[in-house]
Amino acid sequence: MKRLLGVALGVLTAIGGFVDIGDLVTNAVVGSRFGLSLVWVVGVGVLGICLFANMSGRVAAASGRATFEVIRERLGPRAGLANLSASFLINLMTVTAEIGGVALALQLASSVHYLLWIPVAALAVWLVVWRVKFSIMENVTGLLGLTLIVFAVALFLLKPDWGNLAGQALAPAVPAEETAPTYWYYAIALFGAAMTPYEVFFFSSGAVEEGWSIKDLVQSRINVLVGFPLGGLLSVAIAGCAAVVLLPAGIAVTSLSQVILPVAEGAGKVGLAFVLVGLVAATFGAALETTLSSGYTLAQFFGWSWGKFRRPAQAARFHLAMIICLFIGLAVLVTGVDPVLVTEYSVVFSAIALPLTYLPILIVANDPQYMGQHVNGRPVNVLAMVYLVIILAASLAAIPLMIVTGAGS
Amino acid sequence: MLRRTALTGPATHLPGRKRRRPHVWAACLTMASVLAGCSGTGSTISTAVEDSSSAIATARLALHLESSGKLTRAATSTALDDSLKELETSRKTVLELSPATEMERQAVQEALGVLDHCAASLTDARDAAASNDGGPTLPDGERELAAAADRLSALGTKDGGK
Amino acid sequence: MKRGHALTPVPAVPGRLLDAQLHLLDRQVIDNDGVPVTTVDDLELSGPALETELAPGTAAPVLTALLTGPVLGTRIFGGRPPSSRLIRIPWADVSEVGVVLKLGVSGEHLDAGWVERWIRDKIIARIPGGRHDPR
Amino acid sequence: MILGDLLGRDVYDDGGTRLGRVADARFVVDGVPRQLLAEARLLGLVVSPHSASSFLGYERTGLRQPWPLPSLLRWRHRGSFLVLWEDIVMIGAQGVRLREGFTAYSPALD
Repeated sequence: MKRLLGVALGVLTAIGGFVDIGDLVTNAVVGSRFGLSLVWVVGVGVLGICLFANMSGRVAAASGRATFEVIRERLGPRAGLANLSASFLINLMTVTAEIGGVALALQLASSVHYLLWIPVAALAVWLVVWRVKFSIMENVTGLLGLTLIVFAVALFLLKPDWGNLAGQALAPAVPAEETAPTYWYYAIALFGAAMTPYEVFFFSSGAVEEGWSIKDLVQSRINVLVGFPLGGLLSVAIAGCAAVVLLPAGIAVTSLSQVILPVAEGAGKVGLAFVLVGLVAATFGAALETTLSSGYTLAQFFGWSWGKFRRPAQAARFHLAMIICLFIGLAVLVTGVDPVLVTEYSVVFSAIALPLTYLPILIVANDPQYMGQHVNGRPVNVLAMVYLVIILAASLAAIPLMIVTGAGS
Repeated sequence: MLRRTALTGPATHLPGRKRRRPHVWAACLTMASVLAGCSGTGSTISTAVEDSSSAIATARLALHLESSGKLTRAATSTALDDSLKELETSRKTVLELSPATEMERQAVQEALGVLDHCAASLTDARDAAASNDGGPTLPDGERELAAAADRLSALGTKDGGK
Repeated sequence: MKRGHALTPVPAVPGRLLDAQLHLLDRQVIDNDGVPVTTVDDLELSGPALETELAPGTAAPVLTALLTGPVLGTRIFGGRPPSSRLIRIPWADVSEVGVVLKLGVSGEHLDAGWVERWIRDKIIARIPGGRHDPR
Repeated sequence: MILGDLLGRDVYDDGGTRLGRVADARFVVDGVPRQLLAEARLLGLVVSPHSASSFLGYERTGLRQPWPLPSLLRWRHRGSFLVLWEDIVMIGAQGVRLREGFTAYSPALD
């Protein structure tokens, strides 16, 4: 019974933890402009993140090594540093976007301007990172993030023309008002939002934090294989809500306040309350994950002592690095830069950096020196190679598409 | 109310500049529009009109939800603030244009007129949402926004015809 | 020499073989309590003398220390730090070479840990809760 | 000396023909026993004619997965070989010079 509860908790946390500001914004933007014609990308992205998160979890459980240690060791210092710079900067952008997202969500709930909420949000993130136990942090934000299910509920209450929605999803076509490059630019953004590298850094480091062994792999596999696809469905519901309410009204999403309007329309003030709790929890949870990830990547590259399971004094550089990251994010946000804009860029840059993260994991997951008998099976390898090709294509196409489309306008 | 004349100095020429994008892209877009051989005035205006329509539509939806009791005041006022911000951004891109021909000058003037009207309606709508007594009521705000939306769509059609 | 597979295998040697790039460089180093100390940024050898002809039968150089610190920068960007700036962990302190390198000593007194200790004592430990055990 | 100085250096035979670059150094743990591990003695150098980067070590192990990476990387390191310490005459600024009649061994580890 206790075991079952553990499994359920893990799955629920994975669902609630899946959606972050990147998924929220990108899915709403895409839904409001392309309807459900890009839903297939969410599917591709979710399968990919399942594959590689599961692999990195297995590497962490079998060898006790987290992803960035593996990256440094396999790529060597030079390519490793290039990778670190890219991953770290994108991660910093994501930290900034998530903290901005928390503040925007709090503004929606309170009508106090988001710039005033930013220091509060950053301080709260730091306090949790500094003080709260890893598993509590994970479970609380994950469970509260589950309230985002209200997007799915609202979609049902809106009583959309399901046949039309299914048609958009199953026979994707570029809408008349949009161009093909824009369509593909947003396809890459959605892919980047679903497969953000920080999720893998966080997942594998979390496995080390919680001291996973091979025995725990079954649990982790269920979390990933059930939780992430359901989290992906949540993303689709966000896009669906935007497609049903905002697209016909001619509203192209550019701010978080637009994302919640369909929920209010479908589920009223109660729905609104749920969605606001969900927004705060999801962005706050992701702010924690990205802040920790920036500490993880630096510490693992340079071999510092790291982990929330240690006292802060026993992982001094790790904690100092995170404090500095939060300050940088804070400094960027107080300039008044639009957090939604930062988010839109961060997901595309994530897509660009994807190959750097996933290639070393794949290589090490095949190395018996690390994995013993738990090396990848052949089907996993075939699928992973297919994904590497997709990831590489998306990564190479991202910058040209960004220039051609003027970042998706 | 919002009819202040911003930006007195010579405005920067940003042909083809569209929705909410850092200046980095301006250079790329300048090049792209030069390559495409178009002036950019027309496309800037039509983008500004599109973005403003989206902002006005957002405000209408928010007011509608508020008056049917589905949206809290905090959420409504945030949505209206965001819409106003987007509208002002679009208006600024048009203000920053330096039209070369008489026809372009007219187009810019006309667009600015409509956008100013939109900003005024949106400001009224925001006041309506914020005030409890005396001021404009929610239906007033909705009516004004509807009028603004009509003018925008008329401009959009005309603009698209050019 | 032309074809890889035609080469003779190395004559058997009794000890364990370690390839520097493959088994040592860039691996995590942990101390006897399992606390990460650093990564292996480079290795130091006892010889040989440079630019000197080695007479047949010259004893092979041995690994004297794992290196860390500024040597990582020079390994990435080129150049070489002066010998005095190398931070060494003597090979004699290494107890096990696996996916990580384990030391047989505590990291607390190693030169490699001075930055960590400085940041801990001057900054982190002074913030309230810095020594709080999260578990 | 520092190993980083040795890696990537050009390798010549006794006639001055360039054979490649030092891709790795192989040690054997069979020296004087100490408290913890025995001393690690330099057994030889892995020389690669095409690329000095020891990329992921595929050239020296029997690993075949995930296709096609190992094959690609092996191809990049085709022709690499191991020379023993005894066959090295001099290590200098110009590079590593090998003894006349040196033996090129297989770099395979297993």
